[in-house]
Amino acid sequence: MDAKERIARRVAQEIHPGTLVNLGIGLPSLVANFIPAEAGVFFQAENGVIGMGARPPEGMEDRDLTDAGGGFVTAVPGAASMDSAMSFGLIRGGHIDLTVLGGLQVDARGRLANWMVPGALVPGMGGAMDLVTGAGRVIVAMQHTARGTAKIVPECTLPLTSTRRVDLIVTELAVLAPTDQGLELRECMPGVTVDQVIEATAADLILTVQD
Amino acid sequence: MDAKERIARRVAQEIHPGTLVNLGIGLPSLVANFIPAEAGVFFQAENGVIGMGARPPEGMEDRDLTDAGGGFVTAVPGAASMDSAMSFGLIRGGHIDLTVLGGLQVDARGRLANWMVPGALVPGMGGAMDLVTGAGRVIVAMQHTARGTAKIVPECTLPLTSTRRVDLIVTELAVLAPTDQGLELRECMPGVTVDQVIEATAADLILTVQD
Amino acid sequence: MPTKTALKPEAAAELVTEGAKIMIGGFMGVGAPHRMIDALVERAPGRLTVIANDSGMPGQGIGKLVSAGLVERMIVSHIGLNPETQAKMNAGEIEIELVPQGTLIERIRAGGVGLGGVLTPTGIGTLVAKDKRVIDVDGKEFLLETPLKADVALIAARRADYVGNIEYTLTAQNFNPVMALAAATVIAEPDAIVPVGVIPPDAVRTPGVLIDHILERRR
Amino acid sequence: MPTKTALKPEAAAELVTEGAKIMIGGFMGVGAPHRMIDALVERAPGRLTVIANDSGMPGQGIGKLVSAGLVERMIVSHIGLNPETQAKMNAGEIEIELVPQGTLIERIRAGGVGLGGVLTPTGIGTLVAKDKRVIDVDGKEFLLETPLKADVALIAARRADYVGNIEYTLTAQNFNPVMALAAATVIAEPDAIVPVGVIPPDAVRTPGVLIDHILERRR
Repeated sequence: MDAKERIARRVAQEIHPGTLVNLGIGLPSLVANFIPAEAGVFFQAENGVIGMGARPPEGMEDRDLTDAGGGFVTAVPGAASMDSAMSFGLIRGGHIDLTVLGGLQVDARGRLANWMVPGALVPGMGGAMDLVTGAGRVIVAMQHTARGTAKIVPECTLPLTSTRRVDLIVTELAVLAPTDQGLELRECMPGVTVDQVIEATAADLILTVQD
Repeated sequence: MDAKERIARRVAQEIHPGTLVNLGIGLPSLVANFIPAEAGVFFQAENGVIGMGARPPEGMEDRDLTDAGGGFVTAVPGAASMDSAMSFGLIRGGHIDLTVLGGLQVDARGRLANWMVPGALVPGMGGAMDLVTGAGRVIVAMQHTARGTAKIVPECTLPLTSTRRVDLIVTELAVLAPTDQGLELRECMPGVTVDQVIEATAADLILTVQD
Repeated sequence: MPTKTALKPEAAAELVTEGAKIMIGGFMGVGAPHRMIDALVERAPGRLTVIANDSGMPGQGIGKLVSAGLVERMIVSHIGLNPETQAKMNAGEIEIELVPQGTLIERIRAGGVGLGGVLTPTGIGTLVAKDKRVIDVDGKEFLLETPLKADVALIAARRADYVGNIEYTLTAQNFNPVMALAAATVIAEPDAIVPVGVIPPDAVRTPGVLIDHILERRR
Repeated sequence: MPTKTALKPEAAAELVTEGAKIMIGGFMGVGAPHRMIDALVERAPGRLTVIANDSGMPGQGIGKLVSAGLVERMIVSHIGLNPETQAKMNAGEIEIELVPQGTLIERIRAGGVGLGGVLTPTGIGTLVAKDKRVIDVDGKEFLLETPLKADVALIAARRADYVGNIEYTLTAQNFNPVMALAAATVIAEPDAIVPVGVIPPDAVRTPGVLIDHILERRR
């Protein structure tokens, strides 16, 4: 199992049956693969659909039905389509139970940065700022480090996506939860030691697990 | 022809073919009777329909299709229904060409009061404040006096509906237009003299017509 | 998405407690949840705050709640067709906040879509502006109008499917779709309940996620 | 309501003049007015300000306008899929205003429905808050976001009828219905044009009054 699949599988465990979930593009979108259909989870894509399903059979793609990454999707029974005003109304209004987003950095206060590296890469925030602001629960799904550099830092050096504290951080090494007291190390992934997590993390950790 | 019909007929002349018009309840709603179908005028009712038509045949009324006064109406070919957010979005956003409203008072600056008589009658403003604020053109259709008391006054004593200057006032005696200089008497109705209009009006008039 | 619970009107009425703030869809009774209103009159929770377009007519729609003495406060755009509301207001029995209709629907929408308010030109220079902040944008003045939310919204619809997707019709839409966004608990009263898939995605005006309960079919 | 004029793409492109501010519907090219975009590239009016969700991809959607050097300024939520936009931004050839997607659609809506702005929690405490007014409502801070309007809106749709009533489908709706409210001239590019009455009142998402021209059927 590669790092991304490990992360996606762990995030999937956080998703409760019958909830409405928005998955960011890239790594977070893999999470859908590990949610059983019978869980009755509905996926929202911010480009305007609730009840997004898997990729359609070859030759049956509809150019007017894609996910927020532009990939062809299907609509499950009970799906609803809407314009962007309604879609973001649902997001900002607190009607989405959970969002899973990628991250460039998360800091000790649980603040996410994921839309811009000044001077280098400026993709833009798309819907991420609204999602972090409005979703019931925010999970960051990302690799623990980037080319050896820690992404979990004392204070974000990259521009923030929101000042809201995210609820959980899931990486291939660990599960961490920002709290009032600081960043708690809640779980080490199988085969990972506490020291390995500490080593790969630039922020201080509160240890609630032991090897 | 009674006073109301006279007013409605005169207002109808102000309505251009192919425009979108909102008629207030009561006297203004009579205006529709004098617009030929071939003019291609669409009527909007703020409770959520564009393309409102006449009363349906007896026994064919739909309880889910009424005008803003609660009366049964029909929908003409090309009609569209919408919720109140869209309906008032169209109104406030300047997408309605013309509204015709009743009035309790209009003053020399062309300001309308039509929603409240403190201590006596407080029906509420309903959609009137948005209509006066947002419609392309506002025509007040009302009787010139109420039980002998002038309704066209130097300054409204009743609470204003809006500070916007209305575009035209049509009564059974005259057609008046508020301007930067004051209230212009544009027309006397057939058989009415300038002196009769002056007599029935409490505000000063600028005479642009003569007997 | 889970199938909703179909509630009997009396069970649905239990969800509206004494002193609750409730939104009720409809425009002079058109597109109003009439069975829910009757059940509320029956159950009779008092001191309600009602947010709605209007106060109905005596013996009709929201007017029934007024007549039953259940309403302490109303936020509405119009009470002209219900002399009883006027009388109770004059007697100090009901507090009425009159809001321009376009402002009312935007305030409910703001509450539902997580906005802190909207700036509207409607009401500038009138009694409606009293005690409100006036904000200048590019040299033009606007009133700052704040969000409205409710404990329970009672909405009427043409059809609902089992997961709560809702379809409205003609002028029975009015305040219903927006109110469905703005309350902690939303109860839909559809004319018909249909299987999932009968209402196609493009016809859904209120997605099921917004609906908590559906009133059982009329017996 | 008068029947609209069906315009050839080249005639429609004439309505977009040098330096115009235009809105273009679509989300990464889905639900975008592709024929209009091609006609614009052909006619090549320069110094455009483009308001859209994103800047497309190279050789696709709005990306074609970027490649053709027609765009001076963009107000968008995302440019990540178009490296050419990034390069032109870094070279100072295009000015980019990045707006959170939910804020962008609310700003366009505000422009279209006559609001002076909206208060949103999105962006508080971030770079997005720079130079913006922060307004406190009930102890919570919000950014005051101001309306966007355009000279021309180019919208894509599934079907239009002769009077301009519009129906969209699935995720091809996105920004189109709201942009149809917010421009002086609105040109719709439907997949199909149908007689009046074929789109029933409840299926209309953009009433014809908002549409000025319809692109003629694809030949």
